[in-house]
Amino acid sequence: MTDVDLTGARRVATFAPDLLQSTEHHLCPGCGHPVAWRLLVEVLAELELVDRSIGVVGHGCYTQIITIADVEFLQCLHGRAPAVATGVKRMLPEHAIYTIQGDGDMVSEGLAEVLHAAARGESITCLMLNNGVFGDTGGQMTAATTVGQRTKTDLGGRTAAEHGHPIDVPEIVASFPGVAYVARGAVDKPNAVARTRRYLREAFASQLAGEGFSLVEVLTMCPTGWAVPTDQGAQYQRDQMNPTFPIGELRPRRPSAVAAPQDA
Amino acid sequence: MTDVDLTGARRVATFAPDLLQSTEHHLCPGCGHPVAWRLLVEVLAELELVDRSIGVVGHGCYTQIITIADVEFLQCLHGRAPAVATGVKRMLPEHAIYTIQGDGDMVSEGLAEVLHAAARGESITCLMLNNGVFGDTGGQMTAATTVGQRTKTDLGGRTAAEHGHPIDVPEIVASFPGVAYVARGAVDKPNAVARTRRYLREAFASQLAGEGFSLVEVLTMCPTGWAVPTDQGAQYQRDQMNPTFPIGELRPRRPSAVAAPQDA
Amino acid sequence: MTARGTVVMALDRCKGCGLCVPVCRPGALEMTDERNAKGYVLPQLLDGCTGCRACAEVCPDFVFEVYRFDIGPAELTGSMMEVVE
Amino acid sequence: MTARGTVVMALDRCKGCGLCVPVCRPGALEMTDERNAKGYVLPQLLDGCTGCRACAEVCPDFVFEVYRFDIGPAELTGSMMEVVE
Amino acid sequence: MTLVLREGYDAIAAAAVDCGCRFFSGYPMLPFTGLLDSFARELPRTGGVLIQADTEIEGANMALGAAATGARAATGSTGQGIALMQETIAEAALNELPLVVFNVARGQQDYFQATRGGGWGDYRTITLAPASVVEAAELTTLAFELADEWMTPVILYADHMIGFTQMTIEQRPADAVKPAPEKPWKLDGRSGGTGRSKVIWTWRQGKHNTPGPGPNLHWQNVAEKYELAQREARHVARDVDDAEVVVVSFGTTAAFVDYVVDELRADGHRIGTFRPVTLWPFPSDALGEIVLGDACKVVLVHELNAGQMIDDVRLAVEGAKPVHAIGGVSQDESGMRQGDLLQIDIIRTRLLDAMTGSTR
Amino acid sequence: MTLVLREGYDAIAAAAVDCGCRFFSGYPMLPFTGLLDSFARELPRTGGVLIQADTEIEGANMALGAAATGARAATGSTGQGIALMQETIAEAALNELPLVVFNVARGQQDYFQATRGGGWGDYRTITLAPASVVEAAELTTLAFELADEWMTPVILYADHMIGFTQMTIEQRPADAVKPAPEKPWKLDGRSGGTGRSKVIWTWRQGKHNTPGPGPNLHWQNVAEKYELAQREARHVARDVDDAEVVVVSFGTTAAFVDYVVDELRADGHRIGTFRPVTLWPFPSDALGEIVLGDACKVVLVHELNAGQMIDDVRLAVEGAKPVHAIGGVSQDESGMRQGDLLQIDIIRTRLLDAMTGSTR
Amino acid sequence: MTDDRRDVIFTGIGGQGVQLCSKVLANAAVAAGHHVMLSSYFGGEMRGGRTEATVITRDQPVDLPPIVPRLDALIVLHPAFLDDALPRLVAAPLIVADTWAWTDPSNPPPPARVVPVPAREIAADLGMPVAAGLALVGAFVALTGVADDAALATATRQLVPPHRAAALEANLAALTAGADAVRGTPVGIGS
Amino acid sequence: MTDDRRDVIFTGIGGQGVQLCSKVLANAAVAAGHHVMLSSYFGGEMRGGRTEATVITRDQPVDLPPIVPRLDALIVLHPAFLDDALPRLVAAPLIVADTWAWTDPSNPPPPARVVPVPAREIAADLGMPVAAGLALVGAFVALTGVADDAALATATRQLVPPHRAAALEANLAALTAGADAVRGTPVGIGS
Ligand SMILES: Cc1ncc(C[n+]2csc(CCOP(=O)(O)OP(=O)(O)O)c2C)c(N)n1
Ligand SMILES: Cc1ncc(C[n+]2csc(CCOP(=O)(O)OP(=O)(O)O)c2C)c(N)n1
Ligand code: SF4
Ligand code: SF4
Ligand code: SF4
Ligand code: SF4
Ligand code: SF4
Ligand code: SF4
Ligand SMILES: [Mg+2]
Ligand SMILES: [Mg+2]
Repeated sequence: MTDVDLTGARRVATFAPDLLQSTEHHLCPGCGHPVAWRLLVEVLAELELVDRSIGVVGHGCYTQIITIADVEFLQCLHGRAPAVATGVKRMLPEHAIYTIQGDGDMVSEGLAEVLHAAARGESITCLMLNNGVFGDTGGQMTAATTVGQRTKTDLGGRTAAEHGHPIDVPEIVASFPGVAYVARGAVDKPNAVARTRRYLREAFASQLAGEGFSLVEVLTMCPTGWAVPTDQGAQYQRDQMNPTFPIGELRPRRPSAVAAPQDA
Repeated sequence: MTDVDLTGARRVATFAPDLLQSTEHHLCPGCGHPVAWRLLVEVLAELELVDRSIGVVGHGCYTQIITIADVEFLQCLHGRAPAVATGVKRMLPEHAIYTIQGDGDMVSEGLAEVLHAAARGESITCLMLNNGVFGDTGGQMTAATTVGQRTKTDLGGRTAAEHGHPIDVPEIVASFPGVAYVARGAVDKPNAVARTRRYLREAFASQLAGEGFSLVEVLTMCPTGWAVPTDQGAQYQRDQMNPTFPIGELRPRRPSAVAAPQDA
Repeated sequence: MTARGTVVMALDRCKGCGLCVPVCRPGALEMTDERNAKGYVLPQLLDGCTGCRACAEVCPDFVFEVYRFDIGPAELTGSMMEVVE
Repeated sequence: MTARGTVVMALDRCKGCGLCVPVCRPGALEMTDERNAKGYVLPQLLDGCTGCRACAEVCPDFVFEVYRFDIGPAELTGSMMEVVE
Repeated sequence: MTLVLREGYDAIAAAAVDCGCRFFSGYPMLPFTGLLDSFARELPRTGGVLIQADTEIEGANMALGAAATGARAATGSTGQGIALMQETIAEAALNELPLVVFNVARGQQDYFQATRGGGWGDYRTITLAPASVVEAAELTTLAFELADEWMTPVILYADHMIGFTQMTIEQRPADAVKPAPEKPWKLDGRSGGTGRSKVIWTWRQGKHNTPGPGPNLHWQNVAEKYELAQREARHVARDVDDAEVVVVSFGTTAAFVDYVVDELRADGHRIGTFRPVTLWPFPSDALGEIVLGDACKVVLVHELNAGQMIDDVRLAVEGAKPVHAIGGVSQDESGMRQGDLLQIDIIRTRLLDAMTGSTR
Repeated sequence: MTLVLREGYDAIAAAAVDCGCRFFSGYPMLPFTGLLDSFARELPRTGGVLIQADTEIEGANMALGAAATGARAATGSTGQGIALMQETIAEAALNELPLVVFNVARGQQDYFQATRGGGWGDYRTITLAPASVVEAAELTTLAFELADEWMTPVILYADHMIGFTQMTIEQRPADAVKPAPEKPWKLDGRSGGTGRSKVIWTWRQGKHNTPGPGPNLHWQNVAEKYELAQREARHVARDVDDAEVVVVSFGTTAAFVDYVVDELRADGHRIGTFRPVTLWPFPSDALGEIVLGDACKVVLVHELNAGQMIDDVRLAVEGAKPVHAIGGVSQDESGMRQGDLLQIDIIRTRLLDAMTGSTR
Repeated sequence: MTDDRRDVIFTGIGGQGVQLCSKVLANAAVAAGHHVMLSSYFGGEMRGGRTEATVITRDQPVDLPPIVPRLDALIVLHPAFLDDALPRLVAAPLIVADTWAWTDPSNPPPPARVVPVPAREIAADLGMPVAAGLALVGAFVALTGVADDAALATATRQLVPPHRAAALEANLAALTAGADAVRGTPVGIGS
Repeated sequence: MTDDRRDVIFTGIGGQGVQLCSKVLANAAVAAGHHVMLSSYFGGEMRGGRTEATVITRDQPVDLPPIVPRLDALIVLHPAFLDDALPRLVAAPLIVADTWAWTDPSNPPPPARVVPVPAREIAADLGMPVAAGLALVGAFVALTGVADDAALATATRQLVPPHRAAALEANLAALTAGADAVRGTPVGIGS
């Protein structure tokens, strides 16, 4: 611990939220996932959901959150989290039920699950940590890898001719009528982090208000999978991913949403 | 056979295309599928693809085409036709490879398959015969049933509150960069039939020209699943389905498509 | 009235759905109480057929063969021709 | 220069990624050649910290605790506060 | 006691709801679809939830999620759809989640699928195979009870004949609906923030504060649990005490075999039948005991498949007596129903032939 | 003969491409991913196609489609991903499509999955289980040959140890690449319009002009074919002639068992080993013959699972000699690799304990 | 004394209401306190296809396979698929047949007891041709005593939706007329 | 006469190049005409974690399990995980160790033959600390004759990419220096 004089100092940021049982994790240097974890548990605490939330977690590097965050988790099969969360939510309709998935988990293996849940207008929140690679299996291309992005599959960068184009799940679901809220954030710089926190807050709020399905994508750095130095991960993401996946609210909450029934 | 005087008459329409080994089938009275079959084999004949096409066919009432149309078929697992067709196409890149699927097959069970194939820009043509029900299992709601549509699941009509909203696969894939051609036709009246024939022709032409993925949806009547009298099927479709799924080209072929490479 | 067209109907395979009737603009088709061996009620041809092929386009059971009298006797084989929209 | 803020760093868990350095607007952080027990190179705090929390917001390894001198000693507990955009 | 006439589908769904099933999800497939319809009718009376899922995999995972909250939950399909659920069924087993899976099968070819699975890891699924509508209802209740007791997926292996046949069953009393038992391990969110918050996952590595046993130990424990569950083996034996010929068959096929065997017995043949009610655990001890008796000369196996249960019969008999297959692949022309080998004349002929052969 | 050093993954992929494999599709999963990478390197040299699929189900179905055109095609995953392919593998079997499936497994718990499947209908998959890198390459070639000969899916059951180990294998000659054999049933479009156009589907109902046998007959034929395929059983027996103790194990585990048994034999113990190379068809006759010999007193089964292959051993032994399990669930702390029961000291102790027990 | 043959198979074609008839009989037997098993066979989607149903009535729980191999009674609504049904009968069955539908009195041979009922005429008189089957059910019940009139009426009321009151009345009338047509028919073997 | 102990396990920590060293040795043995088996173990993602590799050399095809239970030689790049490696050695192993890394000469006891090589110094002199392991490989090859110098050089060239020519030269030099350091070391039992 660095030694500094704290006389007269007011603490404005703790190391980590109380809801993390440990500050140690095994993710790589420069990985973007842990910041997303922090935001998630901060928002759960802020909205007083700590003892009435269940996270349904897919398979990827982010899965490690289930070993340190002090909330309940159901680790489920790769790609199936939105279906599992549906079953959980229907039995616990007053709870905040959310998924944590990666781009590989949601856009590759689990594409049907998330789209069907969104079309049903299922009252769950899906969180996608998008680094454009299967980090956990070594950094291969996923169905969300942007054209030109370096992956283990193609260190020269994805080419559309050989591998096609990425699928933009948030954009697709934002157009679904049963969907209450969709946003895309990032954790590459402080204001992106702050916006992402707000998006998560909105998403959970919309779920609690019974407005329908919500989804927040968070762009996260994977310097390992991209084969870039850790300190260039943030910039690489901005240059390579943000143009295809711009940050912002793709579907803001409707002001009337709480009042109006969603049926046609 | 009705007895008419054909002296001086010129035949302008045969009973059925030569490519049908039989004009008998077991589909219900008023079913829309057989007309789509006819259009398909007409276009295959017209484009001289009869001996270099393979149809990969899903599970639904339309599957019966494999027993009467005189072209090669691979009947595959429910929902998986776009993946199977991908394997076929990669081994026979000069052939016309297409799928025949229903809305249940493509939008319910096979949603991931068709979207992943479209995103890859796979050079295949997917044909979806959309009647908004699982005809073959008795007329239940699918992921493409329009709100208000009668199905066995809910004879009062689908409600968004209980079942959510239909997924518009053609609209989704029309926005994918690797996609060459997307259109939606119908068979409820002669000019819809004629347009659908043109759409099929365009789709196959785009595949042969190597422009990318193509998809043609055809709205077909299922009076049995909808529990409407057969002679009201066409009108029911126009009133109930067309507003949600309007007929037309969702993604016309790009004039430059043949020349320009699709890579970024 | 001189017939401009006519149809040959393979009514043994008709399933009585009635889809052909409303698409016939001149109203040359109507359903009857007659039934075929399968028990389906059948359409019948009235006067006024123009040989427009609309019935053949929509019939799910391949019941119609369509003829025109207005043009020479050249025979069309294979695929059905396009309806001009 | 009077310090407006400072940070306490749990450098034992730092992984040397360097993400904290460019987000520190006053340039109060820089990487060094020092390594921790795990073998990772470490950042160090220079003068000029404003207590803006940017480093804490982006650090994936929960290394930073941030303090400000400019306001009273009220302690913030629990969740981190929002950075004003 | 009031009798009511019920279709098998309805009888199963009613029994499930009566014993506290609150969630059902499935995807249409014949002949399973009938059960989906019945659950849709039955669940609302206790406020339960029915979801017509968009795929079998989603349906199974929804039910798994519901089960994780402690609710009695079920899914189902026919064998082919259940093939798609193998990963999920294994997940439920290794997560020790009670999940009831209904296979309304197209025949008897799913024996291996049910008893050996195609999932991953060392797991088993208790499998109950009713021979009639009445028994299907009883075993449905048992399925939920065993699932909870052993914290495991349980398969109820029925077929279209059970689904479509109507039989009189006892009208359930007004207070039939029993709440599912309390489950301390269930997720309800409430452990969040306590420092000992729950996590369910197949690797059981626990959390920083509360480390779990890890995969090796956990999976060993699960395997041992299934060893213990062997005691749940159930069977029905008819007329075996003096039987020279013991015929083994399961499910509805056994009802046909019993019919023929009753006739043969009436004709003076010393023949009896053995029907496993649990396909897993297979009632090996019970069968072994019968077969080891002096009376038994030969064991015949009638199953409508290429020879699947016969492995378990042979494993039980251990070479003590000859074991012969008299069944085989038998499907009707639609591919959806059992075929000729259910005809009693054929069964009779095959039994007589095998008996002659064996006593030669 | 030139020797080259090759990692197992590369050796398998090279052997596959050499014998004409032109298509591979798979979805990343450890430790299968290494094989996907190797195929990506090897396939281009013959113009073959590699698709990194977006799901296991898509990967398997792509390979099935490629196989239907007559091309040698393969897919793969680890056991859990292969659970997702069960429906597809059954489809390939019932469609008689040659499809090679590589299971780079996390251990030995996929024996039931490989030999009994979790698909639908009566089908089998020939399953080859190599014990070394060199054998993995040889069996890869055999897998494609058997798939074509028997028109069936064939599983090659390998593991991470085979994948990651490098061994010297013979450099293949320049003309190693063999074209796949001609397949008259393959789809190539050309029968279209002939009035006898081809159609492939599991129900085999044919077309109006060319009716097929229908599901019952077709599935009976398939079942009979698998009966015939029993003759493909292969095994390796070591020092069994005078062995009082015969140890049965498969895959890489067998290499460890052999090592210990060699030591014990050097110490004077009359012990030998039996390794099924084909898990299905299990070499029952060969094992039965050895076990029926006078020398054999006891059969020990070492497998790293809760007891799966032991069923096949018991079915082969038919109670003639006692059969004991000495293996068990054994996983490392990551859950991804085999655990302690590969340690030779443990194997030695278990063997000696079991031998003492059995000769008491 | 009533006829004790009551393991009955209905044979007819699609559209004749075989399913309703078998349900009425089955539910009436239940209302009369019996254990019952009802199995149906629909011959597919085609109008006019083979349709069958079997109703088993017992005083003990039914212990039979779902497709009952041997039956001792037959109700004939239409002769088209008689050849499928006849082989399933025991040697001395009770056969209740619409008079027009029973054209070959030599098949099956005695000791079968064949009771023709002018069901078509009864139904035509009631202005409801589709009720012919119920006239046969009424006759069968009267012959066998498998249920009483009250149970029959209750079952019919349950199965015919209240909004089809007119149909209900005709159905009830058909049952009664069928019963009346056979009252007094001697019990026993032979037609 | 060369030492015939050649079933060797490398032990070291992440970052020392254990994998490269084992590959150089294995490929050199192949180039020298031997049958070889090479297995590696990486201790996870952490820098400084346990890293091991085993190289088996035979004149016949190797018939051993992939994790070779008993080895008769050890190359020590770092002592951190020595306790994992030592139990796998036979009673009389050959041990080639970086001098600094071999601090407890009493373990294992004789008849082990321990050959210390000043590999760290050799590598430092070459300006390439990471080449220390290759000095040990050079020494091991010189002691055992499992490959000749040419084979060693060929293998190294194959494994070090051409665009890293500078590294290549240092690596080759380290191999030679390591060999030189042990030439003349007597063969046999005892350290
Ligand atoms: C059915 C199945 N297939 C494959 C895997 C292997 N697998 C583990 S994590 C993972 C993907 C990780 O990608 P992503 O979700 O993007 O997470 P990241 O590691 O990039 O954070 C895969 C493919 C699996 N666990 N299950
Ligand atoms: C894996 C699987 N699940 C379910 C089924 C049952 N099934 C057969 S056809 C069908 C759907 C038919 O719907 P659609 O594709 O819309 O075709 P339609 O019959 O409406 O023309 C289903 C669910 C199946 N064959 N396979
Ligand atoms: S591989 Fe990528 S996603 Fe996984 S921990 Fe490392 S940086 Fe993070
Ligand atoms: S059920 Fe519907 S889709 Fe199927 S044949 Fe009948 S009308 Fe056509
Ligand atoms: S559309 Fe065809 S099937 Fe329908 S009524 Fe007319 S002729 Fe008959
Ligand atoms: S051809 Fe045209 S005008 Fe003639 S009957 Fe048909 S629809 Fe009518
Ligand atoms: S961001 Fe955190 S982990 Fe990275 S260098 Fe800075 S303090 Fe260390
Ligand atoms: S709090 Fe702000 S100013 Fe202080 S070190 Fe962190 S980023 Fe720099
Ligand atoms: Mg990712
Ligand atoms: Mg449909």
